[in-house]
Amino acid sequence: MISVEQFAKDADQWFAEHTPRDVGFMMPLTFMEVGTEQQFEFLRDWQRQVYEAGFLGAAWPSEYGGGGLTDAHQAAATKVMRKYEVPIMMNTIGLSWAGPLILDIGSEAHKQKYIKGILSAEDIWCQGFSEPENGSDLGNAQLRAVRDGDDYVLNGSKIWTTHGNFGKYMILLARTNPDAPNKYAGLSFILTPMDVAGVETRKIKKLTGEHGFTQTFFEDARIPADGLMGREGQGWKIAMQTLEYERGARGGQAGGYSITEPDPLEILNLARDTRQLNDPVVQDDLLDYIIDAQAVNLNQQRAKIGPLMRDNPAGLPLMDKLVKTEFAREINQYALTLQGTRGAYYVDEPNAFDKGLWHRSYLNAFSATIGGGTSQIQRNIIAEHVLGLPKSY
Amino acid sequence: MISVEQFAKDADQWFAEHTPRDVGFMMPLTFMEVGTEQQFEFLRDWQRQVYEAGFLGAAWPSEYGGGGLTDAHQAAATKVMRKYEVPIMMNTIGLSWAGPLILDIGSEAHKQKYIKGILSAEDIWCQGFSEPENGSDLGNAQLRAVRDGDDYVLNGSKIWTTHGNFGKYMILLARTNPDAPNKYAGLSFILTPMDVAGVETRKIKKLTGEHGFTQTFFEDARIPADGLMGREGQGWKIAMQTLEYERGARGGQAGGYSITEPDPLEILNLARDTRQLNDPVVQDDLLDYIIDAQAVNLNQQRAKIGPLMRDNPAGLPLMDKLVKTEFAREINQYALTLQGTRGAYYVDEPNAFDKGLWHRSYLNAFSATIGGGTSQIQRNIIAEHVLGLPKSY
Amino acid sequence: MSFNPQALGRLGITEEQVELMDVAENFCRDKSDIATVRAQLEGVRGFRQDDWTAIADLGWLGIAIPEDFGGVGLTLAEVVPVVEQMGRRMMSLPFLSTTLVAQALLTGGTESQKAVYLPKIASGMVATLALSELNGAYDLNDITATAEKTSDGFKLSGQKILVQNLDAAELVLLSAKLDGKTSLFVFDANLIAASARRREKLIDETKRSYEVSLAGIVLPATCLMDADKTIVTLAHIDLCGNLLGSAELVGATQTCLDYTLEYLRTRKQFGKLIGAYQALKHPIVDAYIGYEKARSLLYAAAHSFDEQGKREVATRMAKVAAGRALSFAADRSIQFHGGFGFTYDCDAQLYRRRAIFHDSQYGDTRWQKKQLARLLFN
Amino acid sequence: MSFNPQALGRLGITEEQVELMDVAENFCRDKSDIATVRAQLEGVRGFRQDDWTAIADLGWLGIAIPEDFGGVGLTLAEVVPVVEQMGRRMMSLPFLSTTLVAQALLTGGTESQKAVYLPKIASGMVATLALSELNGAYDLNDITATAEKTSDGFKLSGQKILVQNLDAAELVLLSAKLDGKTSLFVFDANLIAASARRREKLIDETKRSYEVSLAGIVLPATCLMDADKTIVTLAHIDLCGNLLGSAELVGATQTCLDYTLEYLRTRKQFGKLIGAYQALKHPIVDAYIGYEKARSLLYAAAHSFDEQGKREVATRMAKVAAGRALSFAADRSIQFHGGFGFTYDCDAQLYRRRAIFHDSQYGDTRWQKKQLARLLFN
Repeated sequence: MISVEQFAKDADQWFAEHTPRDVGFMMPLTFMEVGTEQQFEFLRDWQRQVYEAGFLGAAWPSEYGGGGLTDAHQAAATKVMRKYEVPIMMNTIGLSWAGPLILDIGSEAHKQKYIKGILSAEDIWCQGFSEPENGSDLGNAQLRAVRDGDDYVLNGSKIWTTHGNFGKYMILLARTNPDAPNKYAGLSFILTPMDVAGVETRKIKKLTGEHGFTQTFFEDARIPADGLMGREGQGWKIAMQTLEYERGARGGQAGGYSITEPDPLEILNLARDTRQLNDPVVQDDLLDYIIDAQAVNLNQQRAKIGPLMRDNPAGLPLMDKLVKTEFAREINQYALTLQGTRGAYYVDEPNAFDKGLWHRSYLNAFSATIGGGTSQIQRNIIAEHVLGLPKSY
Repeated sequence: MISVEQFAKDADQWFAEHTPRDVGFMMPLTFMEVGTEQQFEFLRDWQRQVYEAGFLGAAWPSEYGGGGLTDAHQAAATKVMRKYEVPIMMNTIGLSWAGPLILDIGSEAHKQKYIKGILSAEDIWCQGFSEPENGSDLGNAQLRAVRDGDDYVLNGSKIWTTHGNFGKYMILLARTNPDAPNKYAGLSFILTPMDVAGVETRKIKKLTGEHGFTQTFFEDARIPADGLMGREGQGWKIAMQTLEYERGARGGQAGGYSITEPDPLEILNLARDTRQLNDPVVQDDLLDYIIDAQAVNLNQQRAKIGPLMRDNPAGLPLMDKLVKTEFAREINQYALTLQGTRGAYYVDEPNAFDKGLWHRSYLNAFSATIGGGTSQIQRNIIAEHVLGLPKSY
Repeated sequence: MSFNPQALGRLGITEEQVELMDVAENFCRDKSDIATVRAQLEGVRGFRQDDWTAIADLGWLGIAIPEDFGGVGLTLAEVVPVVEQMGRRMMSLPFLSTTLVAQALLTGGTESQKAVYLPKIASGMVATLALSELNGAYDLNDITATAEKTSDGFKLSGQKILVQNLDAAELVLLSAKLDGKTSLFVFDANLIAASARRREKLIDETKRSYEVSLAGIVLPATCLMDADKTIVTLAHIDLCGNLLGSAELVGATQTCLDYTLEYLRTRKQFGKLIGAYQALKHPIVDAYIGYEKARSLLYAAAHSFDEQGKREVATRMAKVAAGRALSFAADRSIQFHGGFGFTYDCDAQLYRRRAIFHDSQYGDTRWQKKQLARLLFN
Repeated sequence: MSFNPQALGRLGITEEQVELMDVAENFCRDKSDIATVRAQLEGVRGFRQDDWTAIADLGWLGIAIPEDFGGVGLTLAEVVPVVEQMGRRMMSLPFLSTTLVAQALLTGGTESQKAVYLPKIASGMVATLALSELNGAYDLNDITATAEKTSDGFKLSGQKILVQNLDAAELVLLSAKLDGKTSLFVFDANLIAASARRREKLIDETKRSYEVSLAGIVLPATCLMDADKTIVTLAHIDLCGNLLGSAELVGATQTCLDYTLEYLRTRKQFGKLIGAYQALKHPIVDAYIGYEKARSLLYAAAHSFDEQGKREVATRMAKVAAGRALSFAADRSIQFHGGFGFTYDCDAQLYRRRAIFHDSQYGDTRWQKKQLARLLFN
């Protein structure tokens, strides 16, 4: 087996040569922001190239299309990708959610059928967890799946379906038993083809003006029952497991990366470019962001140091989402105030600073302050689970 | 009758001569802040002088000790007092609450007995409305008054009693009928002597370190029933009436003034004195206060212009308390940050800026953000009564 | 320092203001419901010619133009309630730029320019301003475009950005350096060839603007405005822009709040109306307070606008308060609409974009405060 | 500009820190309950001699003094957890000033001064600093007190303020201009006559300070510290003061939050626990987040304190965060305690006063940010 060092070297050489630059349109920063056909085609092709060069799925079994190497190999390649800030991997739901799950608990047939298409980006996967009327609690999912012979018949709707419009398959959380003893026990997890009668997707236009999610409607949609993962009623447990793959809390992802995290302190460059960095008032404002960014960074270091975490062990982990997402919203918002008259511009305007990135990032920041439990709900959680305050009712 | 012009001229001359300067101790800015015996004695004496010179109670009937002139005369004198920033009138509860009420609805005996002592400050009045456990809703008052022959027997407790420790008489809101159809209908309004057995006052030390209120305890205290104002059960209505005198929403006050409203924008002088006014960051901060102060001022002007008040007629009046009291808290708090190392000092320290006034005003500001319905409750009121949002429960 | 808030602007209202407020309220509500607004977003022009004709017929374009020049002979104080109502309904007409050009002509136009253009504006000619440049500066004197005197006029070079509604405009007011001094020119929009124009992409999709390349444009000699009045004219444009911008912001804030309140009053989560949660309720109260403060400051600025010595302070304060009010209200509106707030269909984004746009027009909060500091602390 | 947060301070902990944290937590809790703290408020000294003796016996006064001078030989990183626990219990000992004098001697004392004073400090001598003057400046170089060389020493003139715990102190470190240059002197507190001292009234009633009139004081020649090291010594005092001040603030914030939370968990209003109201709950969450951030920044500053190039940035950031955290938490604590919050009996005021006091010590938020701007943007 090739050494990790050599593999890293090969990767470095390959990405140095092949990383695309200046593609002429705005590259999505996260897999959730792939909005146009142009972006989609480009990123799909890019993923295929990376896969064919051997730097994606390197640790996945070779019999299904993977590289047959180790996690260390893949990690080394992924690190190189970050170094070169390569475009993100298109098929993230497949690479980080569906794929690891199928390799973990799928049948031999599942593996044969799905893995290679995930890696090559031939088969795009989408995610069907949230529902329109059921808030941020996935356990409330009501989409109904009724077993009928070798099929499930689906009725209901999913929203915020990432890649719904591109997806060939969906990982679906559905209710197979409405009479289960509790809401979680009635759920099942099903690999669902999207190209069947009765499935329709409607693109959601985001407040940024771009597409990036769909709402998906199921009306008597008939799908093969062999897509069931685990057993009926295990859907909640399996959904939580996929979230762990996605968060990297559990190994098995194909590698690559799906979110470019821009350094928020790039705002200092913006302030310099806009000739505002010498303004004492701006300096005073920027220092708040710098100190806050540093605090967030240090909180993460401290969370790993036991003796410094004794008083409120759950505090730092539970505040992490709130603090980071509100920080992102605020710093991007502030960035707009540095741009003078050119703050009037938006994405795709050549006269805009940084291609309108700050405007777009500000608007997109709401996906994180709203999605996955709003900032208001996060405060409730911290109050109740860390500070012992009574529930708000 | 002397002309208003001449009266104003006389007043101007008198106050020019007699207004005390540099008394050697901190003068209370409001009648609620009279904390020390020294302050009390001084202010009581000052009020008597003003009264004897004819500039207090000028519009009250001469048969009870007033000046027998008109409201216009008194208004002219009061204006002169403001001009010379004379010390406040000590006996404010008497001058602005009890006195007007007694003249309005009291018996001849009441008038003979009380009015002159109010004007001369011989008889200090205190106010007994709030109770310890009954929040900011005066309608919940539980202090019990039971009629027994020619007496009432009082049991219970009042808190935040302004001038409780100086008071000879109290205006008391008491429950005479616990079985009334609603909580308001069971209340009565009684003029109560404080120097009877069973009445005890305990000074409350404020967070400023000063005294200024008391808690008052009534244990089988027996008082003459002829102190009842109006009839039993009219207490709520009469209490609201006294609040209207106090707010100047209804005429009849003796005049003088009881609160020195320091110009919040004196903070600009502080910034100059502390050599901070040239700091662009400080300028930027101060402008927020200046703009806010101006908005508050303009809101008040606008509230009187019908066509500019059509959309939310209750909005400006209902936000007034919240906006002003939070502004006071914030600007006084900010003032502390202008003082460098000398911000460490407090009232009575010669090295403190402005005699420690800003520190004290900041701490005292909480009386207004808490008392009379906290800022949090004010926001509920605006949300529910102006914006039509549902009740928080 | 003694500080007298009375000196910073006072409040009052004229009968004409009340009347215009009523007419404008009804007109804008009827002509510009939100569906109509959204229908214009993708269009090239961004507004309906019929609406423009209608407001010309109502006399709005001449409110602050003297009767001698075909106007109504009132002041900007009477224009403010009209713009407020337009802002309230997000009505996107080239009213601001046209009004500003009229004001600029009144202040710094030659007699002949006034006589020729003002009556036309009053009766419906669209006009626009070519002042901004790629340096992004709010300071209208901070420009590099140049005009070179030739035998029969002026040869322009350089570039302008953010020229609003140029496609609809018949008249353009432009700033350029002539012999090193900022000068103003007013001329027929046709002098800018189609090839010299590029439509720009704006954050506020109800608005339209163009980048203009000046190279090759030659203006007739009569286009030059009164050279002695350039400074005062630019200052006047700046303040008028801020005053009317504040009016548009205040109007938009009102609707943004109404829209959000409606959602908070009717949407349930966990079985309870979300407006009952103080986490949403109290910030909206704060947003509402910000709106009312901005409104008071706006009317004071309008009322004081003809009083030299008060107008600049009052106007800049109004802009600070109005910009903040809409930014905060709309930011919270997106958040409090939850998942729906993240969609394009939710109107909250329209208001948030509007607020960002106005920050770019004649100066944002920080800029206004710097000018106020100069006025009040020096 | 490329900006690497790693360069601004890193986080870590030593075994000694953990050990001291445990010992200090128990000691301070046992010795300084809130009733004990309040009992000292009116006293002249403001602390109990027994407690001072006890911490001397525990070796705390020598933690950061090398073993050669009778100390423990650790660093300020190990002093931080001790001060944090003192702050947490509002324990008012002259620990900060004594530690700062020791640090100043280590940096800028002559060999003989170190040899004489450091062992005494390590074993319990109270020391204090006479640096501040009536100009209120945070800049320790901005002074006007003077020392004039005489045949056998230095004759002082001028005035110092905010000399903490002078009544208890045996040793004083003073700054004065000598031949126009700031110089430092260290001397026996007895040289300041009783008549030259005036007790000052402080906002933080757990603290004690004095105004000192220098006229007539003559110091022996041996009192002058190393003249070449004045600048670096003052800078060291400044940063040590900010580091330990931050520790005191962070500790106090923890208790302020605990105290407030206890009330929110148990007090009912309108039949409901007030902690269930989001209007109180969410600001307290924000206060808690501010506390945890300040704590992380504090430990990073402690950990980086011996790394030149990181320590100043890390320390000033910690002070900004710590000052804000306690100011906000205590301000809200007063408010959320309602009527009781307005009384002296409610502890919230103790914490609010503490925060105000610390702003006056070695620079408040705005001052620290100005220094950070100098360090990071120039």
